[in-house]
Amino acid sequence: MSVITYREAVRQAIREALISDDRVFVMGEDVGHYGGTYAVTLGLLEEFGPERIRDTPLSESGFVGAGIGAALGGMRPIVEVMTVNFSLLALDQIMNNAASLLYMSGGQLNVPLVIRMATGAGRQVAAQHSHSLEGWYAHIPGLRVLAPATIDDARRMLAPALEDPDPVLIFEHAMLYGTEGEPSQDAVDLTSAAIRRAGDDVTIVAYGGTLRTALGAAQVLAAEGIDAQVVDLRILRPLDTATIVGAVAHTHRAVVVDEGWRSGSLSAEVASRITEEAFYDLDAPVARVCSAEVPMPYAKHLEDEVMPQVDDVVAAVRAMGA
Amino acid sequence: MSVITYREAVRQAIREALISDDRVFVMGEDVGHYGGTYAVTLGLLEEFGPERIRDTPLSESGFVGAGIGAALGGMRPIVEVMTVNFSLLALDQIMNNAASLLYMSGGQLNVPLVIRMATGAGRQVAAQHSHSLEGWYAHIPGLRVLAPATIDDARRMLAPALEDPDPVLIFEHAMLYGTEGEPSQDAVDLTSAAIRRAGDDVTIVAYGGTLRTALGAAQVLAAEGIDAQVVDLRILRPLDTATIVGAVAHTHRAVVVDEGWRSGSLSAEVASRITEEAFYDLDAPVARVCSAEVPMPYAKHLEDEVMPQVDDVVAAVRAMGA
Amino acid sequence: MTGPQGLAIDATTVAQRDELEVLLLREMIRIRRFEERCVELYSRESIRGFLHLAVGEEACAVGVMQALSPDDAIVATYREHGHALARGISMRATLAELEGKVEGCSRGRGGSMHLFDASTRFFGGNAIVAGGLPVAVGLALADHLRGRHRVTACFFGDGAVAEGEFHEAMNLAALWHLPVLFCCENNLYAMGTALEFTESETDLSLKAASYRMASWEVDGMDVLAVREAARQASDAVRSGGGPHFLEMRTYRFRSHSMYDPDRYRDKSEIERWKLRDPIGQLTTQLMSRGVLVSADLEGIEADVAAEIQDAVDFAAAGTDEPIEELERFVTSPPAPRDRP
Amino acid sequence: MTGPQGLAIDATTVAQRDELEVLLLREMIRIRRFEERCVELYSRESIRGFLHLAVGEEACAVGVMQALSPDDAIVATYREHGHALARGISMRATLAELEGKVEGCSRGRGGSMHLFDASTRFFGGNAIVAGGLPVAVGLALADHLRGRHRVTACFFGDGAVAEGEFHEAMNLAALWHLPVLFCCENNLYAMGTALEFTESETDLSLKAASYRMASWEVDGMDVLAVREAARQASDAVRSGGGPHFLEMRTYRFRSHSMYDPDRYRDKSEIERWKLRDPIGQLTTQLMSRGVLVSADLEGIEADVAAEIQDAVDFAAAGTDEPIEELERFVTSPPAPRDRP
Ligand SMILES: Cc1ncc(C[n+]2csc(CCOP(=O)(O)OP(=O)(O)O)c2C)c(N)n1
Ligand SMILES: Cc1ncc(C[n+]2csc(CCOP(=O)(O)OP(=O)(O)O)c2C)c(N)n1
Ligand SMILES: [Mg+2]
Ligand SMILES: [Mg+2]
Repeated sequence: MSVITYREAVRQAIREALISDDRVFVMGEDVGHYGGTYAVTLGLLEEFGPERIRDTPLSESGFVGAGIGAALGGMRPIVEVMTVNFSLLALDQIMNNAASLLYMSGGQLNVPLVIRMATGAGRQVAAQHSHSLEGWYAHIPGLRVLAPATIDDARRMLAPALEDPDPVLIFEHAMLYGTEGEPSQDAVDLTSAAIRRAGDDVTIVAYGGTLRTALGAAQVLAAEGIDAQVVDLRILRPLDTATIVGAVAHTHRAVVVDEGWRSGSLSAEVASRITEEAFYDLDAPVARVCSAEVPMPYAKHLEDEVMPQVDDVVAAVRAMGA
Repeated sequence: MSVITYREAVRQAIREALISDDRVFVMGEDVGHYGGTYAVTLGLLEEFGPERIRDTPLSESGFVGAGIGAALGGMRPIVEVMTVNFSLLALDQIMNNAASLLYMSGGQLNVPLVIRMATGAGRQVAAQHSHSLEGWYAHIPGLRVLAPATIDDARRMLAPALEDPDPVLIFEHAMLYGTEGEPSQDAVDLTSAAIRRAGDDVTIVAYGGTLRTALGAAQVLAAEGIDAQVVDLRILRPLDTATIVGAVAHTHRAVVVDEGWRSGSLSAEVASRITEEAFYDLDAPVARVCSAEVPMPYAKHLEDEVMPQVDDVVAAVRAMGA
Repeated sequence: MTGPQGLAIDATTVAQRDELEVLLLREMIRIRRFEERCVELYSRESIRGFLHLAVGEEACAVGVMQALSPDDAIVATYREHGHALARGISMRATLAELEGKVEGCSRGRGGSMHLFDASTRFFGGNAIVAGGLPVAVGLALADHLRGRHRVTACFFGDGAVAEGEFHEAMNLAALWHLPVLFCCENNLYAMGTALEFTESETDLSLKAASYRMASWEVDGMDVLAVREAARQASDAVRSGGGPHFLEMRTYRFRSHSMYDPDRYRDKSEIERWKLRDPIGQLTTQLMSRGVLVSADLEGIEADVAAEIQDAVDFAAAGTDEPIEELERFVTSPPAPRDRP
Repeated sequence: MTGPQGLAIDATTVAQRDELEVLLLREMIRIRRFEERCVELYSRESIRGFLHLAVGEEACAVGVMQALSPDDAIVATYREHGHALARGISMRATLAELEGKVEGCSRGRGGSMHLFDASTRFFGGNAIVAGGLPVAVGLALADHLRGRHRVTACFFGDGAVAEGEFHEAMNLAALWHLPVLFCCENNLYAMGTALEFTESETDLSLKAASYRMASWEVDGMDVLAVREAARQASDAVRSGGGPHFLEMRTYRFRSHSMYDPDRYRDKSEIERWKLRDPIGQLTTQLMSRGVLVSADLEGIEADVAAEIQDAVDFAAAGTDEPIEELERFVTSPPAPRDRP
């Protein structure tokens, strides 16, 4: 298999799903005629037609709710919410219907829905278009929340997500679409965190858009003789606590890197779990490198300052005396 | 001053604001003719008329956004979102406009808006009506988030909230409206956590609806010879880390009680801050007592099981060997 | 012609029509008496949480349900006991649910606002005003995509019309020509807020027009009129006519919920509407036509009372869900590949 | 009669009318040339992020702004350079903002999608489709409550009409009889999705009717028509006539944003609309009437070019906000009582 982009990996996964299961369809703003805001669905309208590649009006609550209903009606919808920023408008549907129907109905009503969204900052699109809210979604019981950070995950997570009888949210970091790699043919699971780099001195926990940052930091640290282990959460809900804690038990130090605003970000949950389960293994408190707590400014130098950078992670590791 | 209910305390505060500042008005579903879902605004329509006690249609996004606009236009709106459950429909307005306008405009546009909402479970109103999402709001830069747990705070927090040039959210736990007490005449600040009970052995951190639980646990523990200190967060954003950490530095042990679903709840942030700043003071990892991670079931025994109870807090304290 | 669960009756002869009318009356009485009993059970604290009664509005639930077929889907509101019973969820399962028992139609997890029943395609019970509308659109979309000729009937109140979701759902259904029957129960109030304080245009069927959706108004206190309108509308929907909007003009005789002191309307207004009680009206009519005599009515009441008592006993004997099952159904059991 | 910042011109004599038309033309040219320069600056990476141009739609911004008075408020979208310039935000402050400089109208924090200016009551610049509409309702509510006779003009696109927030805002404004002028820039596309794929009823002014709101359609390529419609509508709004809805039928000649490959429409469609270029049309008219000669036009172009060059130089010389100020204005400085 040859090198493809993350964007192409997602597209291949969608295409494969459309071919192999006629209950699958794609619905969202500009997925059809426009070809997808991030060009993920480019060409699919021509191949599968407007019933299966369904352009929607600007009605986030409406079409996400319609995805829920279609799932109840036996379909396997892939709903694209253009970006996580707009998903706020559909949050009621996601929390109060998608995530709750199975439980509220006493096990009668499954909602086999997949919702994909782009997330994250880095393109100077300012305060209303730069949110990283996947941590919020990871708070909601009833959802499975995925954050593919690699070409492999981008290519392979969709199939099991569609097999899941319950709602699955997939967050694709907007900065990753252009990244390239060679996908393997292996199926992936939707349960476990992955050790992306082995190391003995410190564990850097990251996911989605921050995995690159973590790996970059590990490289810098290696030059300084610090051997960092990098854990990619992959699944934000349910968290694979065992892998995370196991990793930290090995290195005795941990840094969590999260693009969310620090206070109340997913990093707090990860840090808390590590502390709860590996307190006596820790040589230092778990450190967190997160986004600054400001609405994202437009100016490039400020945006860079807000987001977690390689240097910030390196500094955090150094500060903990690894 | 005589004994009043929490409900009356809020009503007095609103009435006082309406009398003392003609820019203040109240807007929300059923605040007028119905008298308020929780009877908080009962009688105000008769006293102040329909322009200042404004019944709105069921349009959460619309009237919260209108509150933002009215604040920009020089008013001091008190918007009541009937319960936090329905605030999901207005979340985009709260995050992307109310919380962001001052920053995005480079300091030009203040949004002096107060939004009140009832929050919490305990009345068997099931999955869609039992959310505790104030922790989510505490994640948003640009907001001040209050959780009055006492009659005093219910009575006194509104005035400084209305003086704040920025948006303030006030979460009133639905189970508190009927509680009684004698308010003092003292002004309160909107910056500091409060030590509600002194104690040397363990710090129990709580807020809003869980303060009672924490105090109840302290009483049980006292009978066992364990002297618990109880901290009431009062302000969920910005968190008063100094008071919290100071308290824990004194007792060396901490339990955080939070009615939110455990994963990603505010308790994780509080626990992380304690651990980050008082790691070497801690004799045990910070414990968390939160709601079970399920959509709230209707049946009473299950609802009780989901929510943090006195016994759960006591057990958590015992388990940490205080 | 079928019984209470039975649907899609075609009454062509006079006898059939009489039989149908008696059936409709019986169904309305079932709901009315059931809800009256609920009030009692609420004051005895067997039922808790929010309890929204539809006393006075029974013609809407019964009229629409009796126009649908078993294949059709229902999406209802938090004021849905009547919809549930009229659709054929047993009184036992409904009451057990209101009492939080495992034998309830939602295992006791939902309570009054969240009745569900997959077997009758009853998709709730939604406590977020207007929250069910997009879901109904999706159910209809699934039918459309699979080429199934079924109707999704979606209930909501006049208050829901102010929510953005109503607008989004109406537009999607009309734009995609989906088989949804929008059933607006206009009882003139959203909690304590009268329609004139919530809509600049109080003629709700005009809303549908702005989506190019066919719309009908019907006297919601006349069960025959409702059934007939719903039958024609659902036939049109089922045969590919696109979504239809049915505005049923009705009224609730009791307060919004058990918490509501009902301060916002005149008692005289309630009394005026009670003269149009759908049960009273139909009873009078049937008796004056000689279709029904007192003894028949007593028979119906006795049947209903027995059914209710049976349900009350059933619910009382029901079981609490074991606490160990608290986390069951948050998600489905892991698929084989995820099992350890 | 006043200049670019000037507003509320009443052209009663022929000479005044000619002068007005030249002013409108000049304003449109300012916007057009400014945006053309922005494309260049974007490709040189002086401007980044999303950049949405309104080339072809200048008559809407200019026509409406020239009908408003300085007291009125504006709420715009992410495609708002034209609105900002026509409202009187200086080209310097606008361009500096697009280049992320402290001298920008939002200190460089907002960029293209978030232009703000309190002094001209320009309340953004909102990148959430339909997100500005409820805010506009609130601004008008404040005026209503204070007894001020001002208009809040709220711009949005055809795509916004499908959002629930549009519906909620329309209803609130109409229900409460608030002084909002809803300005719909119907350019037939929401990104790549044509209006026929987003609305079951594509005649958008009918939407307003369903709220009992007065509505007007106007040729959005004719700046005089827009200005006249906006003048009448805003006069009506200001004098207590309640909200009005103005649908401006327009077209964007360029792609949705700099990222858009513009695959979803025929080039011939674009060409057809270009024949109705608001600048071209008015120029031809004024020249054929002899109001304008080539030299005048060259004069205007030269003035505009000079203004743009000045703005470019100003922005280039602008400063980056110091990183130490990153957290400034997240909230206001603490009130005295909260200071330590
Ligand atoms: C989104 C939302 N906002 C507010 C509420 C609280 N609430 C419950 S019912 C109701 C009134 C609904 O009125 P209507 O739609 O006319 O239905 P009715 O109760 O009259 O049957 C309100 C405000 C809610 N459940 N959901
Ligand atoms: C709530 C929301 N959903 C989606 C988007 C992405 N988006 C930005 S502009 C746009 C199209 C808007 O079309 P229209 O309202 O017609 O305005 P136009 O761009 O044509 O001026 C979309 C889908 C957004 N910004 N906000
Ligand atoms: Mg109603
Ligand atoms: Mg458009």
